[in-house]
Amino acid sequence: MALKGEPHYVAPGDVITANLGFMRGHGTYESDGKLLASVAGVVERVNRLLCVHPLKSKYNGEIGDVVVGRIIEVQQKRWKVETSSRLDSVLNLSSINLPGGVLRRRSAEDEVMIRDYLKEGDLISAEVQQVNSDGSLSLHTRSLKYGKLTEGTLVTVSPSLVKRCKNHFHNLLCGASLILGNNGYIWISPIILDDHQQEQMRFQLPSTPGSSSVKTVTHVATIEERETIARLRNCILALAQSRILLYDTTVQYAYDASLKYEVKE
Amino acid sequence: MADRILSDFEISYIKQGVLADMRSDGRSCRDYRSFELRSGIVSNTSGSAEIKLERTNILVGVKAEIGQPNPLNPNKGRIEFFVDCSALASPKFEGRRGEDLGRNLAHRLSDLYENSNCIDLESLSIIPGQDCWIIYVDALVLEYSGGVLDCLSIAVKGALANTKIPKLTVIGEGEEQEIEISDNPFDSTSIDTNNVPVFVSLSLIGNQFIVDASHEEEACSLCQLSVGVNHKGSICSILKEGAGSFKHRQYNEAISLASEIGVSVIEKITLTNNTAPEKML
Amino acid sequence: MAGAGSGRRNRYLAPEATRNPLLCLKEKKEDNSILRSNQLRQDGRSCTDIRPVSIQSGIVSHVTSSAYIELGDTKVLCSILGPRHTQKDFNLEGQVLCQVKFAPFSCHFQKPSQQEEKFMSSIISEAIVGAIRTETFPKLETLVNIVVLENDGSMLTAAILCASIALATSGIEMKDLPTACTVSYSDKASNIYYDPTIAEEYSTANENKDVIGYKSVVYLPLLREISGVYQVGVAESHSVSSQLLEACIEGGLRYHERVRQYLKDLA
Amino acid sequence: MNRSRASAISNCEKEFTLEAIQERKRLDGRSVYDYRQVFIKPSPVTHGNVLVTIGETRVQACVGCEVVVPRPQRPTDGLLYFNVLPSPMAAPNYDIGKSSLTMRVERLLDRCFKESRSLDTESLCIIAGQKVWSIRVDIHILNDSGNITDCCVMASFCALKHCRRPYVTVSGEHATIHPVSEREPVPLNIHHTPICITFGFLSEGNYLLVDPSIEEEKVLTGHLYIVMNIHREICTMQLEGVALQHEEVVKCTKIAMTKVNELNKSINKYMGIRTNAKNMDEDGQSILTNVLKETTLQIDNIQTAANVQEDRKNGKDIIQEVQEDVYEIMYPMEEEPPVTEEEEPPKTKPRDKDTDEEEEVTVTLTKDDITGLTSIETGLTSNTGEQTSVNRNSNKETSGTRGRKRRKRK
Amino acid sequence: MADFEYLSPEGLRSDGRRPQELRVLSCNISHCLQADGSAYLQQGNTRVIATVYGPHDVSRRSEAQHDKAFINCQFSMATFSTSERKKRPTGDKSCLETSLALKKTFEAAILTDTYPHSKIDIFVQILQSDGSDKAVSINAITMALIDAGIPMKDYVCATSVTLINDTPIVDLNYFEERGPGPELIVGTLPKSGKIVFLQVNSRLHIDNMEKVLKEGMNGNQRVHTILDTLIKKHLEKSILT
Repeated sequence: MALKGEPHYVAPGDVITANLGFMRGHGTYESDGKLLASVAGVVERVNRLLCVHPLKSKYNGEIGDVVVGRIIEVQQKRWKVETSSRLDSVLNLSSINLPGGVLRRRSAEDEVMIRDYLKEGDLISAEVQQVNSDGSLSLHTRSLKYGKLTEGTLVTVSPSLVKRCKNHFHNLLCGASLILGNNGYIWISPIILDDHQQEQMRFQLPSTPGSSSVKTVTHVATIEERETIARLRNCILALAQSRILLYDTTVQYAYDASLKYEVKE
Repeated sequence: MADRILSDFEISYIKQGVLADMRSDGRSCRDYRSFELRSGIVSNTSGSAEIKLERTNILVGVKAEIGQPNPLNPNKGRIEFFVDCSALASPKFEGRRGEDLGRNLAHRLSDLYENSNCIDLESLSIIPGQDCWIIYVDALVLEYSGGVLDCLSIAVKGALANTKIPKLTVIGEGEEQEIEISDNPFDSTSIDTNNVPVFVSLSLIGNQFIVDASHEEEACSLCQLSVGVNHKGSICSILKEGAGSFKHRQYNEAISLASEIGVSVIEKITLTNNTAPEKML
Repeated sequence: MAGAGSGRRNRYLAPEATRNPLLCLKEKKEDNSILRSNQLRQDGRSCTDIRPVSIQSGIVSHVTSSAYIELGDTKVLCSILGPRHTQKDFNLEGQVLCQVKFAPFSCHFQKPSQQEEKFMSSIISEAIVGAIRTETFPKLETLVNIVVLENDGSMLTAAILCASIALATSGIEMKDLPTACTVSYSDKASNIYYDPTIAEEYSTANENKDVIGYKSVVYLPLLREISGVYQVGVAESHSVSSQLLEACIEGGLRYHERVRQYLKDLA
Repeated sequence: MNRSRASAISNCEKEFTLEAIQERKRLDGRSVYDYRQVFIKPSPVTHGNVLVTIGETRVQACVGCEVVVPRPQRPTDGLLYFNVLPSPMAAPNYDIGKSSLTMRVERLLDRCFKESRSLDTESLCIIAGQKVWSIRVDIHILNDSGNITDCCVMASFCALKHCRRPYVTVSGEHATIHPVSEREPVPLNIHHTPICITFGFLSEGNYLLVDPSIEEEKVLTGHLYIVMNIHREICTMQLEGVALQHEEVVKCTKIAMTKVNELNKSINKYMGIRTNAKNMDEDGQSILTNVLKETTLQIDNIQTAANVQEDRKNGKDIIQEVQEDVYEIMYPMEEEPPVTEEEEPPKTKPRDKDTDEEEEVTVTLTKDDITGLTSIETGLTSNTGEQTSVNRNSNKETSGTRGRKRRKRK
Repeated sequence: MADFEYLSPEGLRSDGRRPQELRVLSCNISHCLQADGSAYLQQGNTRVIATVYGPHDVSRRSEAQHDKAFINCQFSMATFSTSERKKRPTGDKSCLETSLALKKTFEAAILTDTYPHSKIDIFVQILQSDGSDKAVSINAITMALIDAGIPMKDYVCATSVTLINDTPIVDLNYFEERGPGPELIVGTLPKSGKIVFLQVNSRLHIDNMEKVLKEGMNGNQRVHTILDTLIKKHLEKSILT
């Protein structure tokens, strides 16, 4: 039984409860009137719902999650996005903000131009719009804070390490901004000043981490910014290795603690 | 090598990082990542070693067997390389798809070993023209994330240093020669690996060569120079891979850098070999 | 299905008491020093002389273009196919595929393995692709076929020169005309032999102690960039290595002159 | 099994089959433990060529042998290869070349015959470390209508049993392979009879059936292959894709035991038919043709013709491999057989082909035996009719004789 | 070879174990960081690495199944793993057969219907072979799957058993595996006692079948206890802080 306080560890095949009053959630299955665990992890109980959360697993998307993903395929009217989920996610042409105003109608021209907006290899931040019946995710970037990611570096950790928070976009005090994707993809980039954020761009563009393609030429991360980013990256990897849940405070603490070491270490 | 697509912005970020001498993991262009080399891992081989460099993980097993020498070199032993890019490292290598990469890596190694005279192959001869030791060096790529050739050469060097070849006595004369293997398993010789070079790969990013590129950096570098370096800093082999080209000056800088790095890497191998022998997994 | 079962050996094995003919060949090797007493090489060249070059283009009829080159006794044939449609994945840049084959009779001892051929192919294709404007034929591929008819040293040089002549006459846009040179060297690079013959090249089978290695460099003369390096054998230090590079570039420029002359005459 | 288009079965059909089985009825009217009708037709002209049918499933196995250098690790062991060749006409969804089906069956055969030491590979040694026999069994799947595994095992066994290899004498380091005309070819030493029984499981192992047909295979979730011999020994067992209680496994082995006994009887019966056919040789061709007609009743003509063609191809291949002197064109059918003679190693007891005890008595032709051997000529009684046939039938097939066989069938 | 070599008069085996005693089992979970799940498992001198990738999108359309996940399995042996050097690490018949058998086994154990349209890659490599390769591989794969968080009905535990002098011997080493006795490899779901993997090689008399099978299943229970403690320890150690 899931008890408060002491965590209840189970492994596949372990009986969680013989009481059928519970609903089976993730990581459980029913057999002979008993509820059994199918993964190894900690039993979690929400009212009458019992789930087992494994230590590590592929990203299980939920509506409203912030994710960072990479375009892997350009199709007729949509992009396939790799989000470390068990199936590739989909970003439809209709769920992005097109250049030249948020509310422009999509034309056939846009379909032709699809590769100009986002092409293979590009990184985006997005929100999960919907979980499809087969378990794949539909994404959207219809907000100024989502979109193509530019200057920065990507760190991948296990999705279970990223805490679901209200805000996944952080401007850290140390001088870098962070997108903690729920899917375990973490984007670290230099902070962009507010006036840059308001800049109207030719492409649909994000505000927090982004800069326009024009601006990449003008704005080059300074060496200090780079050092910070590199340090943050190594901190996050260190945190992930010791399996510490990631959110803005832990990252900030780790960063502060690491200051006495050189970045390389 | 294993392709990894990056966005244009990531590439430019990495390029500028190299320019500023601050790479995305905080290293400078000349910094080598730390690696861990352990030898004597697999007990039913003549010698073995495992290397871990960040996420690259390679296991090398050496087996000495008696076989026929190459007719062109009847009084020398043979050394054969085989690299298995196993599916463990990436589903991309499943079935036979890792074979091409594996064969290429093995070819590079044998090219390096054959042409730098780093191992005294004549000492591996038993009866000239008839029998010799064949040293099978089999590498298994368990995890793959950049710097695979460098790691491979380090692990091979480590494994060879760890290799024990049983002592033999040849009985009889002329046609009727017979070989007798010593019963005592401790009665063995080892291979002198002092001269064995390692590969140092330099990747050209932007206009600069960097050492020990990470997986991401490899993906955005135009070309690599892989340089075989021995303990004296001599250059034992050079090969340029990839499409790009570079200036004369860059080349000279790269080679001198490689020679410097190579010497320090070899020092480290010798150190680990001496301090921690036979540690089991 | 009878076809699936046909993987059987249909050949008899040689009798057990056979010897490899190569073994007998080796025993009657005579004088193997490179330099004669008058500081000239066995074929009468000085150390820095290159062998006579003979070039011919357009000798294969149904390909885009072709070229044939002789460096002394090293004979290489190259043909270009394409640009043509590719079966491969979509790519905005054109692809250059290079395939090197050694004719069965091309080598003194035994023909290089398939692996070696592949290896040579990748060296050559990576060296020349930098000089080709691949963006001018997006989604298409160009096939560069190189056949080594006879290998008497400096095969890589011959192959590169041949490929660059064939490319130059094919109408494919190029940034530069890649040139190459091979040198072999003795201990401490005290002697550097330009354009070595097979006997002067270093290999483990060669009991030749005069040379300890050789180096081939592919050079783009107009861009002044190096697009290929392949060194075999030990060079004492990086300065020796750069010294060899200088020599290669110098030799490469000499070949370049010859190739340019030929192309001008052709035009 | 690799049935890529297995899902082509409609849900309706699937449910119907399932429901039927749940009511312990099967589509073809059998009960769950019933085996389909088994026919075995050894070729009357060529040794080591046997056609086995289970219901509509049809498999032909041919054995070929050649002399090769043994593996350095096992210098005294002969080699045995199985090669399963699925013909594209056997079922529409067979992959060309090696699929997981052929691979699985080949390995099962390896384990049946090699690892359980059914075929005495040591007796295939001619000169230790230098020359051994390599026996190769080509198994042609002609029609797959379910339970191909059992059929392949049975066909291989019958073919091996039917096979004769040329007689060899060894003096010192020198071995002579005698042409069939000179010396009687000898049968292979088979220690025991492995017979495979396939069990199919439905709906997570709740329902079980023996000898699944093709329709049933499409709805099966798992298989259990049990290979046993009549001495109540399990040679090989393999479970696939289903979770079973151990009592069920034990129960299956018991069922398998009875089935093995049944099948063994029919194998003996059909191998017996062949012997009779040989006995009738004296009466000439007419009786033989009758027997042929009788045994080929179930076979449609087109298929048979195709077999013959395939065999011819194979025959040619084999011929290339065998040294000239081994190869000998067979005697015409009409001819009176030469004097029945048999070489027997000293240890051999009188043979009694029709009983199973015979399998226990093994003829181990070690090197020493052969060298010290002078062939003993014995007049044979009528029940050793197969030796008679040996003379007329070379171990190796020739296209010529195959052609004759076909003509007769027409 | 005479039987006393396998079992001494005191009833001890050549390596000093009692007949029903398992070899020392140790396991390193999450051995490879790159994979979604991985485990290094050592049983005596047999060492195995298993990695699991997925569930992820299918690489070929034909692999997609609308109602369950596609499981792909590759078993390979390092060229240096055996005492005689192997020519190829994978692709020979017995490796392919083992791959297929493992695939079928885990199809029965993984709750594949949780992941329609997806593919799970299981790769297992023998680093050093000292008997019971298949059984150890199964145990290693189980650990790797648990590490990857892929839902399964239960652990799959396996052991190999032989029979010497009518005494069942559990968890064979190379020497015993090559011995004269029959070999039975059994993999079970220990909680329900269901058999998901069963392979018999060499002749085993039907009357001994039950005895040997029982012993194998007892061995599996012991393997399960060990693996379960390892997993629980791993859970405790790496619980999120």
